[in-house]
Amino acid sequence: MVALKVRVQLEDFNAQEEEKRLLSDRRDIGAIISFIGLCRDEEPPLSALELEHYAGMAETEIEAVAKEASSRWPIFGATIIHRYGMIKPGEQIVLTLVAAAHREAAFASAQFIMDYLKTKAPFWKKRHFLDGAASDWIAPKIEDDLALRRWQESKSPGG
Amino acid sequence: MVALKVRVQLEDFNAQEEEKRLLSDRRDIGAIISFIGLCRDEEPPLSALELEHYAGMAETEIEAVAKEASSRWPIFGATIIHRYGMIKPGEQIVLTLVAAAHREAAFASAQFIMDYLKTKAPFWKKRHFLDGAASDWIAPKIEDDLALRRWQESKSPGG
Amino acid sequence: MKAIYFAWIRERIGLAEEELHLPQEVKTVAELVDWLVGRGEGYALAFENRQSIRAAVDKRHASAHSSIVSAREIAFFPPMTGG
Amino acid sequence: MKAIYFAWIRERIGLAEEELHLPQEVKTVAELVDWLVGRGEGYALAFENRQSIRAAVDKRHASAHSSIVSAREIAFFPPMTGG
Repeated sequence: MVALKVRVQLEDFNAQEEEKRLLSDRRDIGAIISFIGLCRDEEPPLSALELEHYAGMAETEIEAVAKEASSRWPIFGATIIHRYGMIKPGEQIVLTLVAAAHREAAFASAQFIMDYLKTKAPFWKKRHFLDGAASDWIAPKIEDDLALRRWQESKSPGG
Repeated sequence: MVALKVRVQLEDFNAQEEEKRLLSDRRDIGAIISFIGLCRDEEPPLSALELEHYAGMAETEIEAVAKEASSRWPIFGATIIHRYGMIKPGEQIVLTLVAAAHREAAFASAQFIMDYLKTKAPFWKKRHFLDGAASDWIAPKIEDDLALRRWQESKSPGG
Repeated sequence: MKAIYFAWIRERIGLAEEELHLPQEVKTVAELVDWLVGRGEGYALAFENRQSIRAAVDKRHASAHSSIVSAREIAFFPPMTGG
Repeated sequence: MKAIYFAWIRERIGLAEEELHLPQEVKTVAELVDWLVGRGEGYALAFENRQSIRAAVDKRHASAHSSIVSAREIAFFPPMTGG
């Protein structure tokens, strides 16, 4: 059974605790990947990144992505936590943990999950600046769409 | 400046502490990847995995891999720790941490480092079994060679 | 039917959500957008570039042609930037 | 010149390392293997399948044709299985 855990929350998360929970006492796990997305400071300096989300749909979409990953690669479990609200530079935004027997499946599925999150999960980021300049909504990057396309072209594991 | 840190050691490591050190107080990091390779139990059950290594050469080879990764992708830093000695099922063997502005570089370089480690770093694994059966040396997997070839064919970032 | 707006669409319309009473001929997401645009300047501004509008019907991604006939909740939002 | 052996090569030879005094005509890794094989059964067994032997000269990966003329340390080992 694949243990998929998804949380959308205001509070910060502790990656190490989540990792311990995901590992529990299993001894068949050979590879564990953790991806943490952080609020990166920019020029001009940010006071915070505001993350708006569509409650209800956000969880469902992330769960669907996790399920799809677990159907494409042999993984034991995944934990995905996405925050919303005001997040300061240096703070954590998103966590994706994947545990598998082998590193190939762990890497591919973690990357797949992040690529899909970026473009499918209903979250929007607004930048607030320290100097009081008008805050603005971040536009999606073309690279994110390209990253997604890669997975659609190659449906087989390892692609 | 790219902060590359390599350690080859008998003792266990603490991924979270290493991650804190790598992040230090930087606020330009948007993505941090952690890969942990664990001693996976098998059938028949293992008492331990024995990791032999070539002291001196192991560090140099891993440093060269880290340097190559940092020349291919825009990363801020990487920490690689590889253990040797007797390692029990469930215990940690190797840690690869990469910090970057964006997730693409973090994922690609972490995966590159692991693929190269597997086939270039002078470590050898011997399985010791609980039931007292003769211990044996693990042979390299064909997939590891294939994984390596992928990086040799595509020299450009993101390939 | 409930309509929910997110990010700069919410800001331009000036509402986070509202209850809509639609005429029977409004049957798809695209027709709903046309109808909303007729309601005022904020709506017109919010939907001025339809290429950059995404919609969800009952919390599932939808396209311009998706039916809204039996929908309870329609959401409009810009392309997502999570992760 | 120091020779170092690892993993099952070390076990078959029965030595972790040794000091070698080579005749002048032994100038490459491949020639060194030929010379070692002549030293006894353990060596012959260790090197019986040359395809699966890797070598390092002064701690750098080397090929069968690599020169060992000015080397201080040669290592022989099976394909690596780290990570």
